[in-house]
Amino acid sequence: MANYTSEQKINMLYDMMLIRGFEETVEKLFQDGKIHGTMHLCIGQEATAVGACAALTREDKITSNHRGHGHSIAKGTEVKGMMAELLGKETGYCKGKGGSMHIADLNVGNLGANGIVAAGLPLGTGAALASKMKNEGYVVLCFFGDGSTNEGAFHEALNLASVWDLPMVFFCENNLYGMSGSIKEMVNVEHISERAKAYGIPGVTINGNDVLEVAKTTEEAVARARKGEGPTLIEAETYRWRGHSRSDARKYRSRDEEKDWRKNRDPIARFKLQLIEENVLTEEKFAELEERMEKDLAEAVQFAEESPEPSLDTLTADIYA
Amino acid sequence: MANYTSEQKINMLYDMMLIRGFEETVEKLFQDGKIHGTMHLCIGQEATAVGACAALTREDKITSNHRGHGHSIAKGTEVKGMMAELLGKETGYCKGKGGSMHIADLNVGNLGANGIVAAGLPLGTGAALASKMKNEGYVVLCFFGDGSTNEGAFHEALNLASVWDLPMVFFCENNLYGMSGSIKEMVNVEHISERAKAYGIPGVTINGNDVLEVAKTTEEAVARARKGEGPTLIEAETYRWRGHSRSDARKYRSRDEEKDWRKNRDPIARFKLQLIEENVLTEEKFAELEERMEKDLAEAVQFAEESPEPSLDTLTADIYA
Amino acid sequence: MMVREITYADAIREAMSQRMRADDDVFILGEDIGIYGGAFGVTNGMIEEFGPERVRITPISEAAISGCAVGAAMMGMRPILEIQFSDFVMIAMDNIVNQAAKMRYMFGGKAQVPTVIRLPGGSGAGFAAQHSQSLEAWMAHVPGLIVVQPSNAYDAKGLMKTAINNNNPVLFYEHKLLYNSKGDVPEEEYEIPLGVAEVKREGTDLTVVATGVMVHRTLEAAKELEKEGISIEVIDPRTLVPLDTETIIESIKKTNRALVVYEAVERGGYGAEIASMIGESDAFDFLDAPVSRLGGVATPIPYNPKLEKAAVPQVENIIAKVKSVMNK
Amino acid sequence: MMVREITYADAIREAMSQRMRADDDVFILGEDIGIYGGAFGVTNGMIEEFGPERVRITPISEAAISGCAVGAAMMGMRPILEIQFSDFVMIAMDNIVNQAAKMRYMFGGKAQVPTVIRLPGGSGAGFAAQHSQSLEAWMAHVPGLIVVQPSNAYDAKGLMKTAINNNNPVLFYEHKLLYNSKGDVPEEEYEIPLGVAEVKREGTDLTVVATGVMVHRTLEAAKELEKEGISIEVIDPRTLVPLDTETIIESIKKTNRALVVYEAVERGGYGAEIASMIGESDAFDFLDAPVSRLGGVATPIPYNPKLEKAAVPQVENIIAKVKSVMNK
Ligand SMILES: Cc1ncc(C[n+]2csc(CCOP(=O)(O)OP(=O)(O)O)c2C)c(N)n1
Ligand SMILES: Cc1ncc(C[n+]2csc(CCOP(=O)(O)OP(=O)(O)O)c2C)c(N)n1
Ligand SMILES: [Mg+2]
Ligand SMILES: [Mg+2]
Repeated sequence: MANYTSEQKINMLYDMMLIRGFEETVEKLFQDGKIHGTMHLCIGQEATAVGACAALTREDKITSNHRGHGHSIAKGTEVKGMMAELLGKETGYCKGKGGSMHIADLNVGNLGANGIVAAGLPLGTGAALASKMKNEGYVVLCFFGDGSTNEGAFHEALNLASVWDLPMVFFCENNLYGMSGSIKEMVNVEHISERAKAYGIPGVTINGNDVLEVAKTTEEAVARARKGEGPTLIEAETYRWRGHSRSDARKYRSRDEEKDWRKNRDPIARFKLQLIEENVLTEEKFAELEERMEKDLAEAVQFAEESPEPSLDTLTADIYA
Repeated sequence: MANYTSEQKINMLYDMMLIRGFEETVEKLFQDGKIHGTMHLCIGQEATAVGACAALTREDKITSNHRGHGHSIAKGTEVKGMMAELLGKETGYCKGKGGSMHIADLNVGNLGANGIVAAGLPLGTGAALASKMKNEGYVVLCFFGDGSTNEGAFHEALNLASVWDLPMVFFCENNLYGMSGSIKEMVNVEHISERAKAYGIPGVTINGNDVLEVAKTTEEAVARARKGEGPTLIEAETYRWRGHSRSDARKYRSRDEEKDWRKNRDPIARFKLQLIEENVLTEEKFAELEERMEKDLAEAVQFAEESPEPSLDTLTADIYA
Repeated sequence: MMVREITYADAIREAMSQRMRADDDVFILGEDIGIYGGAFGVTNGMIEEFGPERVRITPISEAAISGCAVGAAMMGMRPILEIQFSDFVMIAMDNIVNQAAKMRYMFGGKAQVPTVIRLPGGSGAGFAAQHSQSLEAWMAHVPGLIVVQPSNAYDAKGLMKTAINNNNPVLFYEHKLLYNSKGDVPEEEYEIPLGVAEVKREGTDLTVVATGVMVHRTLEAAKELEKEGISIEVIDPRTLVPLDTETIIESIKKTNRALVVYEAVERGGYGAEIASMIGESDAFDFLDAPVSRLGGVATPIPYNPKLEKAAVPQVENIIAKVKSVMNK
Repeated sequence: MMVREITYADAIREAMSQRMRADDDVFILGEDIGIYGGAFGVTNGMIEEFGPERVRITPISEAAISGCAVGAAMMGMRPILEIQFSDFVMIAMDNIVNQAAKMRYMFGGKAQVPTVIRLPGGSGAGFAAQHSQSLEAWMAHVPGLIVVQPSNAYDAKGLMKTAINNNNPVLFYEHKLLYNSKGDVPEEEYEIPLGVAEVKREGTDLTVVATGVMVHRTLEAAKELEKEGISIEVIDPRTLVPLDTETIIESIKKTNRALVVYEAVERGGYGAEIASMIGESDAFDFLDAPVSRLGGVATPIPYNPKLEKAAVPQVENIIAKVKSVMNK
């Protein structure tokens, strides 16, 4: 189990800050009408993305879902190309054709967000099988939400990964809701992690807002997968601060519940405090990080805004290989 | 818990004999080229069908699968109409249009066999929901095999039934194989019934070749469902004596294994012996039952063979209501 | 009848609510259709009126909930299932095509499946490739299914009542871009029969058969074309299965030219069926030009708005296509 | 090249085996494809040669195994997935249509999905409504997919090699009734290019475009018709996407008459696309009769053999249809 160096911890904190800053910027650009379509922000869930990816090498892969900005950034996908993609520009990771729900960056092992709930899990089994058959040693971690565990694809993928001992980690971000559906009403188990029993694999529930706990737990699962001992189901409890997508009055949950999570369980504030107590961080250093983040994001926005739109003749490009 | 009368026990035995006789007759007719297409025989599994249906009222419903002849007979569907259907005759339950995989008899609560593995489970949730919303009090029992528990439909249906407390019984006939796939290699749990944990419902594994144990267990599950306490998953261990369907060399299992089940775990021989020991049955009485069965089946075959084929103009009848 | 201007979404909601008040067997189920009102607000307020027993919020389980709708219908209920985006119907195909569409037939006429499956489809909202498809052609190819595609609020309300009262599985294609479009709609319940097209505009030079959102774009194009002296007749089939072939054929016998405009990918879209049907009909001898089609480009729907627009027929494309047919 | 007579099933197996010997990235997965040899024996003996790592017997989980094939392809493998009956593809639609077909495009060209999905389809074996469908039109409507439909052993082997080496998702439609049909097939590997139709028979009076098992029934019909002095040209497109429009159009310019024959339900089948394409092409001016179609009856496939035969075109139906077109 790696003991993270101060530098690594600072990097984790920075990534969490960058994710939140990215999402806040995207939200603003959306309100200003510079981003269209829809988006699913992960503000409040920064620790799951960063903690999980901290346990992965660059060669390891992730599959993501509709709420994927944080996963991408944590896996090393750059905010410039992401921002450009959200603005539908040619310089975006998908050349402006994918948008928020389809950002992918295979060079860093980011196999892509997905607009279909739970679709990343079956795809992940395939990537893991390729790793196994080609002896490439990489592990595949699939991010998905609590609500997606009621899809048949979740069941079939976990079973397949289990019987084939695929090098995988199934990482469930349980943010208590699937869109408007409270997970308490959508499943009859106390913890999503109990579902691991149906596949004879380990299942564990952790605090998804404690980035180090997330990293530690994921590391164990990754080690297990790499040893060829098969997949693990991790349930990380967290909370989505914003609405499900652009238009959500959040009638299905209380303002008090939201307040509690924001005030008392903010993954960034928590980690910041922890690092200050560990004397790894100072307020000055934190201010520097904020400055750097704002600069990085400002550059990303400028890059995106100055980038050209894809030309019309690219409409039918890249359909077939 | 009902203590079955001698008459009820004799009826159960007779139904088991009738099922086996029916299947042997079908097999013969198939070999003689009088039945075409395919068929999935349930010889060796008579106790699951009869035991489970013994716990149901006529108003209760079942959904079945591709191996459904036994389920139909046990639920009260008549062998005449079934035989006629297998011969593709107008007098068959489906007017010759459905065949072996689609026999249905709504009048006795037989909602139909199904050619799609696990498809009967989601359909069953709907029937159970109708029972609940219309306050009709009937319970829906879904028959399915071990192999179908790896379909997403199994997962989604059990979860839905659980969170909605639907009046259902999920009855898994674990005959060790899904076609050629050994269930031991297809799931990573000791018992299919463990999968109930993923839905917070009771799960139990029983001897599927002991008709009274099957009936008793199903009765408890049905009582629970009727009380509005939700579904139960029953795994009944049994064995398919024949190949999966018409053409199966059974290379995936050993002759010794087959012999062991046939010789030592024949559900009919077992029940017969038990009833003789209980002085409920005599060899004479058993011989009478056999005679009656042969007569019933002979009549069914005659009825089927003498029945007319559907006229060509029925090709497009009954597509739309 | 008291008539007001309401939106397409309001019209669908009103039709469902009126049926639910009149018939206890009717209920709705789907993801987020409760207090959230569904992804497009179509079910807003319904759970408040009818409660959670008849407005059933489901887990994210398209295979189970579609099977549940079919099973409940088989047992005498009249479920209305909302599939949040029509693209997610992929996960429900078995229940719709292998079960609902065939059950009555396979069972020799002894069952019926009166259920409505609502499918919000179409592009134009920036949701990209997995949330913008128009795949109604798949369903129209399957015997046992009824396929409805209302283009306006009035038709949406009338066809929804018809769909709910129909004893077969009905695929009800709604269009994202139409939800907020307003139209005059009577308060009272009314039905629009299946298989009856509407001539949206009379013309003499060319008949355009257009579906869904294309009806509006074609009507706009018609105005422009009129200025240039081209008079087109516009027909909205309203229901794809059954299809009102007679109205279409009669119109073409009059105008002698035919163009089919649809949003779905042109290749293999239902417009191909309509065009072939015309070619095989006795309108053939009246044709002064080949029966033409204008459908979507053979591409997944891109995210960038300019590309997205370019992927499906717009008013200017329709104008250009009509002219090219006129010059043939 | 050394040529022998082998069956359609043997030809598919041989093509897969030869590719697997030549390319470690190629492997097969599916239900019961091991010692059982698959429902139709196509994979007989393969697990004995290649072992369980490359002949992967899967659980009964069409959603997982189709996603697994797509994911593995994305990461550099070349999986061949057997869906036991094409009807079961309903459960795999999301992975094929929302994922495989769109991934490359959605990702801006940064991924490719070289996988072959084998789909045994068609009626005639008495398997009834859920095991006898012909739904290739669905796939042909989806941009990003390639759709292949070999009608004989030679084409099956050559197209399989092409499909395996192609870098896109290929839907490979096989026909149950053809598995045991024999043909001359070279031992060596060879490819048949996509989008190249074959003129199976030359003729002067009418062009029939036929697919799958209908190619054989049409050729039989042609013999009968010849006796009556009607000379038909028969074209087998072999691949639906891409489609060899040129060969079809040139033929019709010569014969001046066109009929499209397919097993799928006529309404909304791919034959509608072919017929519309012909009508819109410059063959239009050469037509002496409307472009006609003969497809399956709009019904689920019934179990009774007489009804089953009546549900899809038979030789006599083709003969009758050709005559009716000749008399138009
Ligand atoms: C197959 C499918 N069904 C429904 C949707 C619509 N949808 C998008 S996200 C979402 C909620 C997912 O909840 P969860 O998995 O918990 O992820 P979260 O949004 O909470 O991060 C739903 C219902 C979809 N995209 N795909
Ligand atoms: C969706 C689907 N996949 C595959 C099949 C082919 N198939 C029919 S029965 C069967 C095995 C089912 O095994 P199990 O559920 O254990 O039932 P059993 O045959 O053992 O009674 C398979 C793979 C099918 N009919 N439907
Ligand atoms: Mg969630
Ligand atoms: Mg079994």
